[in-house]
Amino acid sequence: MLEVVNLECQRGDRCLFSELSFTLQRGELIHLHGHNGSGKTTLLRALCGLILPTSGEIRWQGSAIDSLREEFAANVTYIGHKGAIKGGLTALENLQIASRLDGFAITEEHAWRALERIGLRGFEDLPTRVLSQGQKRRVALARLLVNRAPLWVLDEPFVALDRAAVGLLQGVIADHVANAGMVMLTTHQEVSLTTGEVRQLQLGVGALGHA
Amino acid sequence: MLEVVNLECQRGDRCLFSELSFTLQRGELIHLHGHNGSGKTTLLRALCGLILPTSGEIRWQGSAIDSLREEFAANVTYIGHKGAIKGGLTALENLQIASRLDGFAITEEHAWRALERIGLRGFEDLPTRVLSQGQKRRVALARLLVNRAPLWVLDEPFVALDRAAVGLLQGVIADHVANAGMVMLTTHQEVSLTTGEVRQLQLGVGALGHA
Amino acid sequence: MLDIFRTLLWRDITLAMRSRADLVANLFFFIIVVSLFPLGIGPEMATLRLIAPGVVWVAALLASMLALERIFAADYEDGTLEQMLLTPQPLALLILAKVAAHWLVTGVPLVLIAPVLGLQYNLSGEMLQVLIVTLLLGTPSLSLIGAIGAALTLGLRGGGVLNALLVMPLTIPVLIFGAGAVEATASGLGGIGHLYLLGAILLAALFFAPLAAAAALRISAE
Amino acid sequence: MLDIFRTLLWRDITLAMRSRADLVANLFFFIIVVSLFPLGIGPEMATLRLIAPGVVWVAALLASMLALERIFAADYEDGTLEQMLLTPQPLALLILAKVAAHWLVTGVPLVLIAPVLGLQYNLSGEMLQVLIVTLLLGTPSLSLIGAIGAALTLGLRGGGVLNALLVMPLTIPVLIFGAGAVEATASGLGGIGHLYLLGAILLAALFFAPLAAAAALRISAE
Amino acid sequence: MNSRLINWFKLSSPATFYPFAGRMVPWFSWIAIILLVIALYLSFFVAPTDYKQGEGYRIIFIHVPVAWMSMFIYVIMAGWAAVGLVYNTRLSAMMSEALAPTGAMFAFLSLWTGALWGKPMWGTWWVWDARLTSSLILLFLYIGFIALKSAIEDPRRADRAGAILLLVGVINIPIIYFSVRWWNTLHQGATIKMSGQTSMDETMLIAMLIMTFAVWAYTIAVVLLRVRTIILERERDTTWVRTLLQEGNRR
Ligand code: HEM
Ligand SMILES: Nc1ncnc2c1ncn2[C@@H]1O[C@H](COP(=O)(O)OP(=O)(O)OP(=O)(O)O)[C@@H](O)[C@H]1O
Ligand SMILES: Nc1ncnc2c1ncn2[C@@H]1O[C@H](COP(=O)(O)OP(=O)(O)OP(=O)(O)O)[C@@H](O)[C@H]1O
Ligand SMILES: [Mg+2]
Ligand SMILES: [Mg+2]
Repeated sequence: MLEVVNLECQRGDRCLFSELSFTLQRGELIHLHGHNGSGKTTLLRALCGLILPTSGEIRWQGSAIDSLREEFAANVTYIGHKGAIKGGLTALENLQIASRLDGFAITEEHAWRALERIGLRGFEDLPTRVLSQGQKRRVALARLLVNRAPLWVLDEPFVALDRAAVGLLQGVIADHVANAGMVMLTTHQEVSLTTGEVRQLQLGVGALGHA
Repeated sequence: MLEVVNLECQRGDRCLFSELSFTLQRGELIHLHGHNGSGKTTLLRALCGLILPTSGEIRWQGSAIDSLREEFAANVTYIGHKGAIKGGLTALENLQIASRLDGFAITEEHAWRALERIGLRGFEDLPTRVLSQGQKRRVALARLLVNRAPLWVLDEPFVALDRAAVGLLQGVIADHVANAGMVMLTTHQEVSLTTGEVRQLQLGVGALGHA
Repeated sequence: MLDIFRTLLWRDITLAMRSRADLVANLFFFIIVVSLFPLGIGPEMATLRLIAPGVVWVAALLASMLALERIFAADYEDGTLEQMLLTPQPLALLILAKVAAHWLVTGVPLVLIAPVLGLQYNLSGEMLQVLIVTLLLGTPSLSLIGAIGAALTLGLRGGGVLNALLVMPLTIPVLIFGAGAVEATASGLGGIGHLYLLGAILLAALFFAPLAAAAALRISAE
Repeated sequence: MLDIFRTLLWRDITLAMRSRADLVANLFFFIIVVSLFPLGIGPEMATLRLIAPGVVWVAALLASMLALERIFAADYEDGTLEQMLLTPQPLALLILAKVAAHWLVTGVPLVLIAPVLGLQYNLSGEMLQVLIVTLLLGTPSLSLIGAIGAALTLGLRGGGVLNALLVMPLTIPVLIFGAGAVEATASGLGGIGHLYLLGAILLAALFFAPLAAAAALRISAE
Repeated sequence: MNSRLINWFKLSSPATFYPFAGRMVPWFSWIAIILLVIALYLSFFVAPTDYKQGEGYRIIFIHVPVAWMSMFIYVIMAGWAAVGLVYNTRLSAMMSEALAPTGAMFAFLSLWTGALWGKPMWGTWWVWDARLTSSLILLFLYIGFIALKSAIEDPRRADRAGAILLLVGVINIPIIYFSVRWWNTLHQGATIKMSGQTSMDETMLIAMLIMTFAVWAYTIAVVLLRVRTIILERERDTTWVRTLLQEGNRR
């Protein structure tokens, strides 16, 4: 579904990766590995169309993503190092607006349930500015609970979460993969991603391993 | 050395903790536990004098820290969720300036060695703005390698680091404790902090456990 | 499509309303700049009336620019901008929504207060009317043009001032026609021609500015 | 003690120099604001000469404020401010270093370019000299006073404009004496009294402003 | 595809353009020098003294070509910017980057010569009329472009951001051009019109045109020279630059 062909990304005068090719099918999860600075974030952002690769092509259902633009955007959910949370809005408002921007409106009811599930009960009505680091991450990740996009691109989603939240998120990701979703993620933490087909992709050592 | 007496912190109308008392001696490490939003960051910042607690007292060598101010500041190194890194300066400059602000100048030679040890060889001369998330954290943490303050207060120091860097940092912390340093830290990741005397402090369940 | 426009409009207005100080502050900035001049220049009424339209317009321009310079900055820093780029809707539309919200919370109050300030400078009723109309037609153009500069300089250190450098030249025609219309009315020439030109600029800006800003944002967000 | 002052001064100047565009841009902002007025007001030389000192001073004030508004913002966002609070040195000293760096990179170029702009407005040689002296005495005061406002409004959304609102009233005396000195010279009254007053304000600001800003920072950083 | 098209595409690659530019530079330098000498001779010794403005009017032979050039260069830059955005060619951004300093210089010269001329003609160095103001804006646009490009570190980002600024700013050019028609101001209206009669002495006209071509040739020569340096700097990691430099070293 998502095809990467001969991708190359340069930053400054450092070539992060080149001749990178792989495909991501429905029901698959790719776990991207690599040491700090090996280009994981860069690759994920390029996959979403946020960065223009130096050369190579990224295809969605066969056509290049820069020709698809908004059409492709409707199919991706990206959660990066930054949470895209507005400190002045409440968790509830943040979630509702985020999913509207993702292209589908959700009811307040639905949003409440998602927030409760992710462990923010009692914090829905505070401006997110005052929440703790981990709670802010949870608000950002709540998007995944109400989301319908097939492709999830997650850049270190487990950072700052406590153990309970990590467990919950693992479950959510596994469900998505089981429901024929596609996930591409990176994390330095040891988490077990076992459901569905999990493939490992290694950056930064010149090697490209499948498992 | 560091004594906390009946500390209470309120944020908004939520009481995060109260009647919290403990002491931290030379050669000790306290690992602070607690779920997201339980008040760990708040406690650590209060210990440094960055937040005024609602009630209770924090004493350094017997005197209250708000009476000591700069004198106390000379003894603490705090590394929080934010890295205190200037994107426009290189890693080298950042490190040198940070340690000057900490109260002691280091030679360029010394700074180079610290950066090399923390795995930033080849990246010393780039503006830190362009570094990856984990590399930025490393620049922030390099301060610990050149530091002489007895008390380290570390808020989730392992976030965004890859495995190699986590291992290195563990070693640095263990060394510090072994050299009669004091460390107070929090982390959600599973890391082994074994050298010296490690005590566990639990926030957010009303309980306070020592191990 | 309209739904997203409305959502974003509502979000930005809500955010602005939550920090009401912000709203008031922009207005006060305008008032203070206009009121500074008599202090810097001296209290002669004849001189003051002469320079009034120019001063009001320059103040409006500065207030717009100052408030506008960071229109995308917050979104950029907290990552919302990335998400906007990944929205299944044309980016230009989202930008239009943001600019509209911005104008509603900063531009409109400014237009409403202007007549009061004009009175301080002893402007006639007719001149005041023209002043309001020019501001109504001109300030949205300022916001639109400013958005391009804000998008271009996003994430750059000192972007604010660089932005001013890039944008001010482009807003000068608005300033000239805006102040010119009031002066033309004062001298009995009739400012209607100027007003048409202001309207034309607004239409052009409405069409082109969101597109240019969208292109710039895609680059800056990278 | 001096070592920390120097370190911070050097750091901020380096950061400013790295983005050289920033430096130039602040200057151009000043130039553009000064040049905008004739556009709004019309090209009559007699009127222009009359308002010249006021315009130059208002522009200097705006340029200072604009550049100053974010003097602590970057440090706050990236966490450096926390570290500055944990420095074994008086915070007021650090603030003084930051303000000094700020003035050196934004204030001084502005003072140097002012005579050229004054020429555009047809000011006499003597008036130009007085203008430079007033700017030299006045702009550091502006930076110092601005720092208080910047510290107060740190971390608030739209803090920039609010800051201007809080600080502008405090800067008005500087503006009045600054522009006043030039006008007094023009009218043959001699501006020396104004200059003394400017000097007094500067001394007071040098002493009190860092202390006030330090207190404000401790609160804002919490 | 026909052969001419292929040829153009080949030229738009820096590797082929570099030696091509190198070959062109001496030609245009010589043309510039020769034309300049002719034009200066014509304008200072041949052209008749103006009955109204005296000898001072001779500054027109510099002022007008320089003013034209400052506008023309901006349009060319905007053209390159459009090409660069659409076809993603590397060379176009380098061209606009190379053109900018020269454009800024001419914009400055046009202001300066205009101001010099204004003193005897209007009794003042500067007035805030539409033509003069929009010319000043042009200078600001050039400086803004240069400032923006130097403020952005990543060269590809800088190229694209600069291109957008150029396309937005191009609106100023018609404003400069038509300003004398839209506002009645001190500044002279167009004497050389696209259609109809010119109201100028024939030798004056010829001198001015030759001067224009001289300035033109100068611009081409300088810009080609500058673009060669930019190409080398930007492409220093490519194999063709490496081999080029090695060959240079061996020689
Ligand atoms: C700083 C002041 C001045 C500036 C910025 C300026 C700018 C320009 C520009 C941009 C043009 C070319 C526009 C066009 O051809 O349509 C031009 C042409 C011209 N300027 Fe100026 N000018 C200035 C002062 C003067 C003065 C003082 C005079 C003489 C009284 C003058 C006389 C002319 C003439 C005769 C042309 C040629 C017009 C034509 O043939 O189309 N300029 N100037
Ligand atoms: N302008 C530049 N010049 C040189 N190197 C650059 C430039 N911009 C980015 N880089 C490098 O590109 C890499 C970016 O890596 P990226 O952020 O994709 O890493 P990552 O794999 O996500 O790392 P982390 O695990 O730390 O998040 C870094 O090594 C960085 O130093
Ligand atoms: N103004 C306020 N009103 C209500 N609650 C507040 C307010 N300010 C802070 N809080 C609460 O105080 C807590 C702050 O927690 P803190 O940041 O110390 O948590 P933490 O233990 O560090 O969590 P994490 O593991 O996520 O970093 C959060 O639960 C937050 O919701
Ligand atoms: Mg990363
Ligand atoms: Mg925390």
